[in-house]
Amino acid sequence: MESPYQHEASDSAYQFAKAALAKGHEILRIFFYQDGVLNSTKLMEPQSDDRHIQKRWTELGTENNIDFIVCVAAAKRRGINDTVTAEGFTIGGLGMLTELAIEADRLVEFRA
Amino acid sequence: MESPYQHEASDSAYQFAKAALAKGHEILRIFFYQDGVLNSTKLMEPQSDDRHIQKRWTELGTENNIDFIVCVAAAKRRGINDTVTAEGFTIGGLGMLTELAIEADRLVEFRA
Amino acid sequence: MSEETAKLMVVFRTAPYGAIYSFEGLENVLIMGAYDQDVSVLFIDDGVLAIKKGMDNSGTGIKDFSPTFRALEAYDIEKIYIDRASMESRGLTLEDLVIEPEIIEADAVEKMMEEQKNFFMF
Amino acid sequence: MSEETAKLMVVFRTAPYGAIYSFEGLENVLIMGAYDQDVSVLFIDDGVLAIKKGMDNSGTGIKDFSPTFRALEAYDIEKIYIDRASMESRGLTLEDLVIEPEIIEADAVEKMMEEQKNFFMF
Amino acid sequence: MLHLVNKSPFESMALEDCLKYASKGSSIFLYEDGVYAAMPGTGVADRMSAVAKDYKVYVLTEDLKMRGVDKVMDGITETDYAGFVDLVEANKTASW
Amino acid sequence: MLHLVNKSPFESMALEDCLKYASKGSSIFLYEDGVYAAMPGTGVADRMSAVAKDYKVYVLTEDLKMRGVDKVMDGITETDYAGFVDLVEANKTASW
Repeated sequence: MESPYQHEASDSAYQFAKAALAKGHEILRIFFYQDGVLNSTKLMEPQSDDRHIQKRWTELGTENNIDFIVCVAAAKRRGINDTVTAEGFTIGGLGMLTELAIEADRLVEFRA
Repeated sequence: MESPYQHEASDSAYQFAKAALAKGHEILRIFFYQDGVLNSTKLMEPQSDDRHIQKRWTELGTENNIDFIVCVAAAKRRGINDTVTAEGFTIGGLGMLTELAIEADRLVEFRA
Repeated sequence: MSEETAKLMVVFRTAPYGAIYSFEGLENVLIMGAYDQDVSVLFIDDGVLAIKKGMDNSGTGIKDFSPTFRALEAYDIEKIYIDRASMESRGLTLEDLVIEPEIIEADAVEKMMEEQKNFFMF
Repeated sequence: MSEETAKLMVVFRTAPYGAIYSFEGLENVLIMGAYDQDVSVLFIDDGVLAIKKGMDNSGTGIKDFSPTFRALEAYDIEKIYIDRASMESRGLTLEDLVIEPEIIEADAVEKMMEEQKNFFMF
Repeated sequence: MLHLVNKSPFESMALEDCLKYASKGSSIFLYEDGVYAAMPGTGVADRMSAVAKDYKVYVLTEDLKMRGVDKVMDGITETDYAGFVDLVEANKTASW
Repeated sequence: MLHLVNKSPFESMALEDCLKYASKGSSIFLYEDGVYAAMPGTGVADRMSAVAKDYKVYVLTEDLKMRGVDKVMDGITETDYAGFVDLVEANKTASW
């Protein structure tokens, strides 16, 4: 997934996740990689009349028990570490994406 | 300018700036906006065999007295504030880009 | 206009919302307006889609910035242009737009760029 | 291969260096290799450019990751394919590449995707 | 198979690339800037009419509305996020 | 006028968009993924031969090398970063 605000991918993924949950589907995990790792930073301060992408994820995750994994290799390159990740986000290895691919019935990529 | 690592724009801008300085040109200012604000984070930890984009800028700026401005509106959306910006980078308003456009003889944009 | 004002231009050439470029371009125009310069705005290619009427963000939650284009006049930004072919190939006419730019032909674009002190593309 | 392995695939479809996609795609392939799954790799569109021979990063300082593709065999990743038309329209032949993928035609691509448990595009 | 296309047809080859590989009868889902391909009267409308004969073409309602596109071409089906979820449930997806 | 193009000609319309506005005799500078447009023998080579007749086309040496492209088409001039700086000094630039 891509950078929040810069690209619409974060918005599309969020709306898709909400719609899937509303239909009773279970979301195993959302994996943030490439610039998508920036979704996790609690330092984000968008304008007051704009959506707050990180908080929106944290709320969705808390209410629905979704695992948010931030790819460690991608995160390190972009200055994201556990001092800035918000509640609900865990930094994890790329292997967790492989595990997801092995386990999940369906997997959708939201690309830039 | 665009996100470091994700796009080549940061690399192109850096190599261009180095070449311009080598030819004796003066660089007034480099303005980082959109995902380009991520060039400024000192939390960046690329793999040990890869270039360190933030440190490379800081060195170039220190040696050549270049003003690096990080656009405040873009920075806030992306979780960049003065607790994470590295030495040599100053957070400033978009007005400084207008000032640059008014003053500079030449202006080049490195886009994604 | 005094001799000290610089000719500056912002060119919109990407579609809105898929990427943030046109929104940040608009922020840029508004700031330029505050500096009392000779500012032009030009819409070409997918940039013409940024000023389409009828945007409704109720299903996406993304900030709809199209109304802000209507505020450009309040900032004394009146030199607003649109490339005819870009508009037509996207099935649009002036009636479809939130503002009424002056229509220009493609061969005027480079000349307009050359006339500026500096310009930005978004 | 045991019944518990999943068929997984990574598709490279973007050019290297301009954007990081193909590099992160390669990192992904290598990780998959470590999980002992039935991994395929497919190069289509601009993705074929990622395995061009002769890359030299002395002028850019960007990490040259093309040699790592040669290591795929060491990770037991042997199902490597390339789309003929994508290769030809970029003026390339197998001799121009750092590895030797099996050439397939465009109509085999979707079928290959369907056969996977899951796949990623980079 | 479900092919997701999110790029403007005026600026990107993503949709045409996808069509090189998608077999007839497969589903194409237009979202984000990809929705402009479904707008009537554009420079790609003739091409899209032909595409809509060979493929099932869907377009995301929420992204159309966001962009002020209030009509879609004949042969293209509007679908909201709930419908998008159903399509993903029923198909493997490729993101172009 | 100097037009900078950094997108792959196989995936993006950036170069073609730029050519709609650039007057004959203007300079086109290919860098990053834009350099692939200068590679001989590709699907866009005929088009680029025609373009090189009407415009001054330059391509960045360092980005060619990074991508393993060791030959460029006739009529296109290889230029390093130092030459890129000279071109920018001599022209206003537009980034596509």
